[in-house]
Amino acid sequence: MARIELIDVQKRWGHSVGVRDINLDIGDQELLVLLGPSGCGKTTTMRMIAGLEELSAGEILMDGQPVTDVDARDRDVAMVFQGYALYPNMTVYENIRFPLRMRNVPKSEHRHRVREAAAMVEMEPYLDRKPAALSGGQRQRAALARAVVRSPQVFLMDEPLSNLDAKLRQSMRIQIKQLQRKLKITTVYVTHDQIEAMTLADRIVVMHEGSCQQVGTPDEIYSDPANTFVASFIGSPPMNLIPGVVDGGVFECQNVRVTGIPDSVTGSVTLGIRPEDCSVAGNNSTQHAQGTVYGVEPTGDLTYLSVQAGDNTLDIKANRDYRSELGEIEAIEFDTQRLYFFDSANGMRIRA
Amino acid sequence: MARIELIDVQKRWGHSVGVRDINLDIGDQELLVLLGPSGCGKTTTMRMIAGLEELSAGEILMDGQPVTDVDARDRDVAMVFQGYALYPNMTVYENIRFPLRMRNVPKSEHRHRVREAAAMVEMEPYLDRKPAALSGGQRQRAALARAVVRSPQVFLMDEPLSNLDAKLRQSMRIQIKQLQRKLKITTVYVTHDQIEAMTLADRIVVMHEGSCQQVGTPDEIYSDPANTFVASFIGSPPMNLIPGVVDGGVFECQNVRVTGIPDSVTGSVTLGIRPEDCSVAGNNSTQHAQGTVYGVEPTGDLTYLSVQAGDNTLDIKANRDYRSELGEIEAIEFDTQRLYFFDSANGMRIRA
Amino acid sequence: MAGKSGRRSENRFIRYLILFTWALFCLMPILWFLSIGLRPRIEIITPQPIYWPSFSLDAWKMIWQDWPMAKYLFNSVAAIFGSVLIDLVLAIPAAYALSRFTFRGRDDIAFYILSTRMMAPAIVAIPIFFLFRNLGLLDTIYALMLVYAAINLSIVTWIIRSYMLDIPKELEDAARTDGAGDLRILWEIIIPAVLPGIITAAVIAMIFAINEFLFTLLIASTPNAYTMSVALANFTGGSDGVIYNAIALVSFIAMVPVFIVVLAIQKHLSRGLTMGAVKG
Amino acid sequence: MAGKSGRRSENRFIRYLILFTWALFCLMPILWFLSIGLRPRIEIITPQPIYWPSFSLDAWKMIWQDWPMAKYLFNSVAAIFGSVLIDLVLAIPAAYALSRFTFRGRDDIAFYILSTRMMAPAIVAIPIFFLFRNLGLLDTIYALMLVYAAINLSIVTWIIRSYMLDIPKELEDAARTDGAGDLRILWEIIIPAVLPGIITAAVIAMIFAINEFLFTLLIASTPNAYTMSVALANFTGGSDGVIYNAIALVSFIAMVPVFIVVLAIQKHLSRGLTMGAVKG
Repeated sequence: MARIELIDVQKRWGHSVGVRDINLDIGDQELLVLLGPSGCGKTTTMRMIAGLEELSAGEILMDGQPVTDVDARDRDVAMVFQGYALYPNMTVYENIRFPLRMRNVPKSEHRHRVREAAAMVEMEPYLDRKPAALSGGQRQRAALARAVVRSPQVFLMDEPLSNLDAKLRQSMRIQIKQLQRKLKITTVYVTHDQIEAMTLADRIVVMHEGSCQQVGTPDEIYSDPANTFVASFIGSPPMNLIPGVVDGGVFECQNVRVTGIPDSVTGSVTLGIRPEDCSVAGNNSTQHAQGTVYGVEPTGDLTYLSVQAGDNTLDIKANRDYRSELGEIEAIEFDTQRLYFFDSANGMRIRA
Repeated sequence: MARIELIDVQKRWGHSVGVRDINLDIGDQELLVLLGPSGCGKTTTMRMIAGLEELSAGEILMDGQPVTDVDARDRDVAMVFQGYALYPNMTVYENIRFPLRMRNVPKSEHRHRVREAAAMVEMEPYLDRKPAALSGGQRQRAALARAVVRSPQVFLMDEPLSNLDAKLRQSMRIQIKQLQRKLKITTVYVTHDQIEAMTLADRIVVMHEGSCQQVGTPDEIYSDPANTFVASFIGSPPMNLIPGVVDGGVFECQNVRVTGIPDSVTGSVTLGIRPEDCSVAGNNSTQHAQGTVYGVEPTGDLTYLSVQAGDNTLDIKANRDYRSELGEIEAIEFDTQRLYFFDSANGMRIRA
Repeated sequence: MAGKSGRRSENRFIRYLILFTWALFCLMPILWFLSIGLRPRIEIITPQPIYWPSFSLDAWKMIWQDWPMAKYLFNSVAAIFGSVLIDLVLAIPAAYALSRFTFRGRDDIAFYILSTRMMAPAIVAIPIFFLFRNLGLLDTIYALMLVYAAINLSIVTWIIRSYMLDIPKELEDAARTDGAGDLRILWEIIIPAVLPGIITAAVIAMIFAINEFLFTLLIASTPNAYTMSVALANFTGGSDGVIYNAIALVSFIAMVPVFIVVLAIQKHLSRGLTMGAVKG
Repeated sequence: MAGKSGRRSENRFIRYLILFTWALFCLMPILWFLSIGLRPRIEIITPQPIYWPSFSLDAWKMIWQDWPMAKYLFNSVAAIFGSVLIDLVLAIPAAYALSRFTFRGRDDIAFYILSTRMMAPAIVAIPIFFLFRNLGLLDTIYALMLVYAAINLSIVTWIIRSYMLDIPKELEDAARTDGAGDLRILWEIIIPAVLPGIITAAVIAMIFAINEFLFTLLIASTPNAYTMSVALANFTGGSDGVIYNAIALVSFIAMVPVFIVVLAIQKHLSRGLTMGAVKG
């Protein structure tokens, strides 16, 4: 039950800037995801919220109270770490109980609350084990239980799923979402995985080189990207970005030609189109691009096709039956309802 | 230029069996992928082909010649390792040159051949660097160049992409495929990643607990799985497997009912249906299953929906606009053209 | 193409040859010791080679009857354990500070630690001698404790510190967000996690302390503070000449307490070792 | 909720206090040494405390004029470097065998290695004495080389082995598929990869060899084979009594070759150390 505000938060180490002028207002019970490539400042931002990293400038408020100078141990914040950070010498029971002991919760409550937290993540059968005797997924759940046990005001999760394999990651993702909905605790979640961000977040903050690129719901981030960085970071494969020139409503570059561009777009622009909005052109359909087949990757469900059109490689999600030989010539059709345009100079979106 | 035959190949360590009775005929210039979970014996099988592991029983032939007792250094085989295994004290140039020196290739050819191999993987600018100064992708390419440089008869690749991040993995996958097509060298490729297997392989060997489950082209493995293990290992999310009973052409279990089952299928069976062959039932369509919504994960391109139907969790790939709240009741329709049936007792496919 | 099995057995032969040579070089001293400690003195000092040695407990009787060996044994054990205790009390907080906090000159300190071990022992012997004389501690086991502790403090700190460096920073961050302060983190998280390192350090400090000879000779001027290793010196002079078989036996007795300790903590020690611990 | 800055500075104070106490304990011997080596002898043996010590080079003159210090220095350096060389030649193949090949008793050997370091040094002194007497090597620096090598072989092997254990097996598999045999793998792949470990082991062997006192005393019975550390013993007896300031200075000279070596290989050594190397 906490609202967190970050006001002009900065982090510098000597001359290098880790985080620059972040302003965020995280609502009560919200699940906010900080998304970005490694080194973008997302973990540093989270550590400043936790109190593990001092701010170089700016302020952090929790429920309107400034906490900038409050030590980590005195903020009512629980954190789940990338490496789980379970205490190796303690059993799972002792691990989960540790925050209760440290916060001077009466001893009589310990057993009850540890069991409750363990039950939430189905870790009851493993309470007597040491962390070394647990699988990756079990460690993850034990770390969650330790964070849950003292009902903190804020959850912070630093890439909690990145050490799990793909299948486990998917099921843990759903569990975390369920848990957060149930406990109604404000949560900040750091990840570099755009799928994780898209599927978990109430809102996503896309970060790059220490600054915030866009804040919005997953739908907004996906279908309404603010600039080329966001457009190219979201989606798998990411959006195709084709530099070219628009003149009289016609976008052109080597091997690509699209007509009917709105009047608001002229001059040197970058055209964006998502792989799922491209298709192999049929006989009667418009051909927007042409190129040689560079890769055909059937995954069973659909076929990833990459086509070399001039200097650009276009990724296309073709249907599951599509096949062709490397080096063949293929024509591509775009869904003209789903084109994006960005300013070539600064990468910012040009809105119609 | 080599055909490889494995005849009744076995590997035991004391009483534990690593690989049991593998028979494979790998054609000249083929790219064969060994696919399976960790511990399934795929790496051991590859190491036996390389000569790094002694056979407990059986025989390996290369171009019809037995090589079972030939040491690794005398087989004309090049291997790319999961951790790249670049020699840390040598530059990239020295690394690539190492096999030439060891095989007593005349010194005058070294410079030329190293440059050629490096050019193939675009590593020419980095020849003077030590491996520690390279990025993951560059190390991977250096390891490839080292394998390529002496034009071996056989390439062996042991999870070569597993240490790269998702985006790099995709582009390296295409590069490896291109390289293999160009050099026309018989290749055995080990991976636990079904997407990698599907997109790279001429043929896939699915392994489990030391034995071979199915051999076939990616299309065969995906659309014609031999048993529940293969069915559940391929696809993301994997095939939904629903245990139930067929009586008089009707499959039934808790919350699931499908009619029109072929006569060949009766009794206790497992019904298989892929997530992309399920959809949320419209008003006029048949309802095959019903359950509560457990997870809704919009990825932008499509929405992963999981529904709890009785004891079974069904994964469904819904379209990109689908949304619903956790806990709602949802009806699901199956594409009845794409149902699979497996024997409940042994997991083997029941074919119509 | 050479047959695999042929080369395999040839390789194996070379491996065993290497190991045998090496083991012989290592074992030689032990074998000689065995051949001397339990033989009559007359056989040892004779210049003629003896091919069929006889067996005798003369030396065994002598060391217990003629010398206060029990007292020396006690002195050894007390001085060594006391010194290890002092080392641990001082080294653990220092190692934590060195491994965790950033301050100027931190890396210099690390280099200094190594250098102290490179000094000939005599370099520190003299100042210590005067110090203890002034403190009135000369010829006591307390002086020995302090000297052994001072000799070993830097290496003990170094070992414990290098284990602490391996503890992920995350563990402390987790404890801090869980509400623990510096002292509790050290006591409840760090120390248990580096226990194998602490034990390894303690054993190594013990080894160094047992091997120490010069300082002990300087400080222990009467049997009051004699340790086993200095007591040996008594068998090398005097009217009887060098009593080799007695020396061999006393050395053997000096090993006993070490073996007891090593056996008791073997589990932790071998864990420490397999963690790549004794890399120096 | 306590203010952060207040507690921060309090924490810092405690940290510095811990480190100061610890450093004082470590530094004490050095400080005393400085205060003694360069003072006139009369000031040192007087029982009254002296608050304003005077400066003198008496001891410096004496050790070079009255004693063959250059000869002793040469003996020390030769014996130590020779012993390290012997150790490396024997230890590298043995460590490779121990780290790579599986054979029965492998783990016992590892345990044995540790145990040898736990023996009081005197236990091996006697048999070695007889051995060298029979070989006619007594009182030569070759005997010292062999003794130092024997003392250090097990620990040198152990250190190098633990570095070798860290080398991924993949590297050897790669070299083998690339066409290299056992010897080339050892020479071209393994040794360069464990170079920091080899250097660390060599430095540690040097330290042990310098610190060695008892064996040297036993073997080097005339100035022919005296090393610096044994030469010191000369200053402790005789008609002049204990010549403390001379001892301090000789110790200082004994450090010089070590410092030269350490400076020369510092880059490798610190790499070895940062790799978590000197964990014991």
